[in-house]
Amino acid sequence: MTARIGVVTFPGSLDDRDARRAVARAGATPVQLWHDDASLHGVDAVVLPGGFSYGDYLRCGAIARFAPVMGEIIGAVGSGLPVLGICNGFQILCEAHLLPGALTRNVARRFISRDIRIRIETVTSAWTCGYEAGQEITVVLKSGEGAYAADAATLAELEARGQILCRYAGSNPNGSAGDIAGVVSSTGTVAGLMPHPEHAIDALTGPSADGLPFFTSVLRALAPA
Amino acid sequence: MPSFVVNVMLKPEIHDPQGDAIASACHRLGFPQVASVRQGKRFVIEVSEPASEQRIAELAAELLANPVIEEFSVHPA
Amino acid sequence: MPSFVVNVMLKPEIHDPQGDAIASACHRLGFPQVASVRQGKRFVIEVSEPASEQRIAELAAELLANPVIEEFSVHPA
Amino acid sequence: MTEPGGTTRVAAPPGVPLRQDTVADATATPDREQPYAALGLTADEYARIGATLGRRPTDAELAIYSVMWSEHCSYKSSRKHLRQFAAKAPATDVLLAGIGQNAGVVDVGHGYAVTFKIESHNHPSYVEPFQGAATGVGGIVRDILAMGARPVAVMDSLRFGPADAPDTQRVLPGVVGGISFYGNCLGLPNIGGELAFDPCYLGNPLVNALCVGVLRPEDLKLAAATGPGNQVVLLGSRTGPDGIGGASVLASASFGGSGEGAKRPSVQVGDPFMEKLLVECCLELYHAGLVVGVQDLGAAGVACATTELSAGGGTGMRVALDRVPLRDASLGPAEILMSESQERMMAIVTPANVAPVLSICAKWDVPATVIGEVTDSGRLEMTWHGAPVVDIPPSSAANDGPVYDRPARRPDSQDALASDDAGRLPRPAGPAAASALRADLLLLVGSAEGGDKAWVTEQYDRYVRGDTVLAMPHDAGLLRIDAETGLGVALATDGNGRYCHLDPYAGTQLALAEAHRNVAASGARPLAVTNCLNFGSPEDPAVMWQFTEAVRGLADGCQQLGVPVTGGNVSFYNQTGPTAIRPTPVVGVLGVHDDVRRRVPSGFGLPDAAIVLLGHTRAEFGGSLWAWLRHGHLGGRPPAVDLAAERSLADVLVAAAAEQLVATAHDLSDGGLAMALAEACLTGGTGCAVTLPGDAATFLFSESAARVIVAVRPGSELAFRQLCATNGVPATDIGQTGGTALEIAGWFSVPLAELADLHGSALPALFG
Ligand SMILES: Nc1ncnc2c1ncn2[C@@H]1O[C@H](COP(=O)(O)OP(=O)(O)O)[C@@H](O)[C@H]1O
Ligand SMILES: [Mg+2]
Repeated sequence: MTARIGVVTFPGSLDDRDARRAVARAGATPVQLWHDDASLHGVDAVVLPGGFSYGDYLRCGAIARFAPVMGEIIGAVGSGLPVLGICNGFQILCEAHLLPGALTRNVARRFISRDIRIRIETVTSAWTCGYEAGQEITVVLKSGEGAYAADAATLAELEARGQILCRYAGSNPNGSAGDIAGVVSSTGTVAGLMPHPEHAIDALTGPSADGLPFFTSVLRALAPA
Repeated sequence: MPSFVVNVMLKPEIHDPQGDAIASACHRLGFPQVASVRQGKRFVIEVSEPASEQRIAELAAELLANPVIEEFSVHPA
Repeated sequence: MPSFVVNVMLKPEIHDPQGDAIASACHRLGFPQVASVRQGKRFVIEVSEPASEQRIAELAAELLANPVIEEFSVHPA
Repeated sequence: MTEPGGTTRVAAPPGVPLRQDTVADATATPDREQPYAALGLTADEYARIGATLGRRPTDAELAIYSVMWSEHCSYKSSRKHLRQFAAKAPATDVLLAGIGQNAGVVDVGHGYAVTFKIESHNHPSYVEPFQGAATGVGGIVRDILAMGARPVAVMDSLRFGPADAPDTQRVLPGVVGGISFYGNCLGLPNIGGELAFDPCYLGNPLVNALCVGVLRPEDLKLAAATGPGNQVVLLGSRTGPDGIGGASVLASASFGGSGEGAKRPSVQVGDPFMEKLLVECCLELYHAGLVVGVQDLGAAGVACATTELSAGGGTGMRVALDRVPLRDASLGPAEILMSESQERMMAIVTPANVAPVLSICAKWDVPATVIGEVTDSGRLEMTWHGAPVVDIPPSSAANDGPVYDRPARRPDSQDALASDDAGRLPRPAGPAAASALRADLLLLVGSAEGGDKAWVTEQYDRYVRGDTVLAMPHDAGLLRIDAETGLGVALATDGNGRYCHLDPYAGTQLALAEAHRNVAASGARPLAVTNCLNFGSPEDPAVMWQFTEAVRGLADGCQQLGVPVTGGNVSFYNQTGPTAIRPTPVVGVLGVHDDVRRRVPSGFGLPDAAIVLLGHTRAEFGGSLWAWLRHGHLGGRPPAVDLAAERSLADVLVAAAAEQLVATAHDLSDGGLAMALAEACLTGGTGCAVTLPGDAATFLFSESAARVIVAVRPGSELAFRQLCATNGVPATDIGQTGGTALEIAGWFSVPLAELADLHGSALPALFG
């Protein structure tokens, strides 16, 4: 049986469709999860997609964090549920304190939509085990509040524990601390990043197909050893 | 209706590009005495029944401010 | 260093969808007594030499607030 | 206090609605003075309303007529001329809905239809750039939604004053920020547009937004309230005092100007989050088959939606205005009717379907309220707390507005302008020619007009929805519609105020031709046209002449190219004091791509591909970017229009894409071959070596129309040459792709790094 991967739709989610397409392209079954539903419908992993949940009013991800489905996700993370937050999903994970740090306004104070290179730093996580350490990939960054911020102690700890998922290669597009583009929990299961691997699964409609291994990695991680 | 003000500011150690940009704009506009600008948020909250400042502070801590990067204060309006 | 606070709020007749969305979030979070929320901006401005409130108000009018939709107030911090 | 008409009004305590001017009052006080002039109606128009009703209008009725008969809603100065679009439209069987609907709809095959339209939001974007532009996007998206379609992409065509003018520093970042905020938050990819600068737009920027949507032909919705007994449901945001300056005139005139609640903002604040919910909610309602008719609430809000729906259905409607959910309880009926609050739609629903409709709306957190019902009375009747305040035949407001035949006169100054031939401008010659030509190229490439638009376009999400095949900086935006077959649509918008200034007829055709060419360059077959006509005051005969010439040019051009105009928008009164903007019709062309996997990008990618220049190059500098930037000159004639040549060129491009003969195609427009080569090199990251086949300045900077450069796939040269010959399209080999420089053999060479630096820093240097 193929893995079932849930993709949550919050009011204002935008890249949920693309995330489902990426899940299907990776060979798994995408399952639509609704923000208001306090059930995960037995999915094996969850993707929190990009977009502007609740309009990104107040702070990006601040209101979505309290959605009923988030309560379920927070509970299941404790028992090892792999969760990937992309862009707005990453912001939600930080707001929910499932990942350390916060995402703040881009230094240039503008929304930035650009094809960029990132370097995969950790290949032991559930979402990046299909990459090679140090591999550089081309993906899309599109966000207004994508600058990763955390206090010095947290940054040092992330570094020491190998929790930096990926970094911007080349110039830092948004002022993120330590060029950090994504981080992962100490368990290696909950990951978040600002760039969009789901937009990079087909060179026809994205800058590359380099993002697909995010979605195949989790299948490998889920497969019984 | 009674109301409260909640002020939310970025913690001093968090970079505020918006504030910096405003400070430089001040200089260009002929206000050289501006040394720094920090931009935060101000919420004016009307409550339909009497609510304690304590309760509003709970709301601020839970929703209106992100403790990782922000600090807040509550005042009756 | 002396500093000033400039509060900028949308004029009362201007629609504040963000404030409305926050108010509904408050209700869902168990704060039903919240009747309305208006979100504005708060600037904290440090000045390196004494500046008059009047001068800061000029700055606010020119740079910090958009008079078409916003109003502001200035206070010493 | 006693009003002029004799009705007594008392200041009402809070919560109790003010007594309003009712139909009975209007009958009883026929002579009460009404502020029709302040509402923009002429004495004749006011008299006409009286004649239609057989009495004076109530305040609420006056509100309806004043907005419905405004230039914006009634097209009273343009309607007579716009008829040419239908009259001259080429025979076509793909048009499912045309002019007069919210947006045109074309059948693109494989069971899909596409709807698209461009609209202006110029004035609001000057007053409050961010919100003005944001709500401009919101408005055009609802037009597309109202056709029953899912909006799938937006584009924006922008014009500002000089790039270095202080006010442009205020307006441009605000406008771009507003479009970015609204479009991105709504989840619609931005797939292209325009950015131009000219002193004429300093006090009057142009912000035109385009939206395209996709639907199944059988899901097409029309704005018609049919079926007496059906319910009228208002969806979306609550109604507030937005954009009702006119209504407050009414309120203060009839209520003695009570200070309370008199503040009526003319600026509307956009709520893209609500719009996103409204879009998803409406699409779910459509798919569930729960909606009989639907209309967006645009400029004239409830007044427009109710009159157009009931007129469109040939029915009547009864509406309880006091049921409209309000954000500000002090609003009266006239204000509710005129409010331009954003993010609202009106749906007609059978009584049995009201409950399911409300539950879908609840799922999406979209407020929904039944405010009335369809009747067979042929009257639009509205009440306010039970008292009749409106009773009119709906089509008298929606369709039978005044139509003017405004005087039009070609200004004498056109002669002097035409004789100021750009051919006389000094062109680089002599020993320093090589360095002068190089300098001129760099001037164009590094200017705000010719520079990289990334500062703007990087603020727009082009990837969302995962179907964007081409977007900025390619010639056309290209969207995949059907993943299985590869069916897609391409879109481009173009306009050129300089050409239109010299000759509005030819200039409009050149805009059409350029958009047509851009679409064909991607490999798509041009199919249909939308347009936004930005002009000064129609009361100025010189402006009216420009307008009539432009409309005639577009109608004739579309006829010759075989593409119908499916809809559009007219924006008059774009002027600062007595000075009108240059006539600026913006033309959007939509094409169908049979297989987006065979798309043709505009950048050089493959090395060692032959570069072929298609079309004839003549010494045509009138209105050119080179004449403007190098000499500050605008005079003479714009480039010659040859629509037959454009058509053949498009045939070649579409066939070449289908047969995969070319790797690159880029149209020649502003800045001629010089700009086109520079852009193709920079977009694809590959250099080129070119030999000019004649006079260097002419080949580099002339803007002769009907030209494109292509890079032919190695091995396909013969087949491509054959294709051009068959279609009678002149094809000149001019060089090869490859290397890391733009080299013009015998003249100069520019390293791509230098070119990229100049091109890329033009806008950041100005806007940070
Ligand atoms: N305001 C804008 N919004 C979106 N895209 C834009 C805008 N302005 C320019 N573009 C895009 O930038 C690219 C270059 O524009 P332009 O030089 O005007 O192209 P062309 O000369 O082929 O018409 C095109 O892809 C165009 O769609
Ligand atoms: Mg073009």
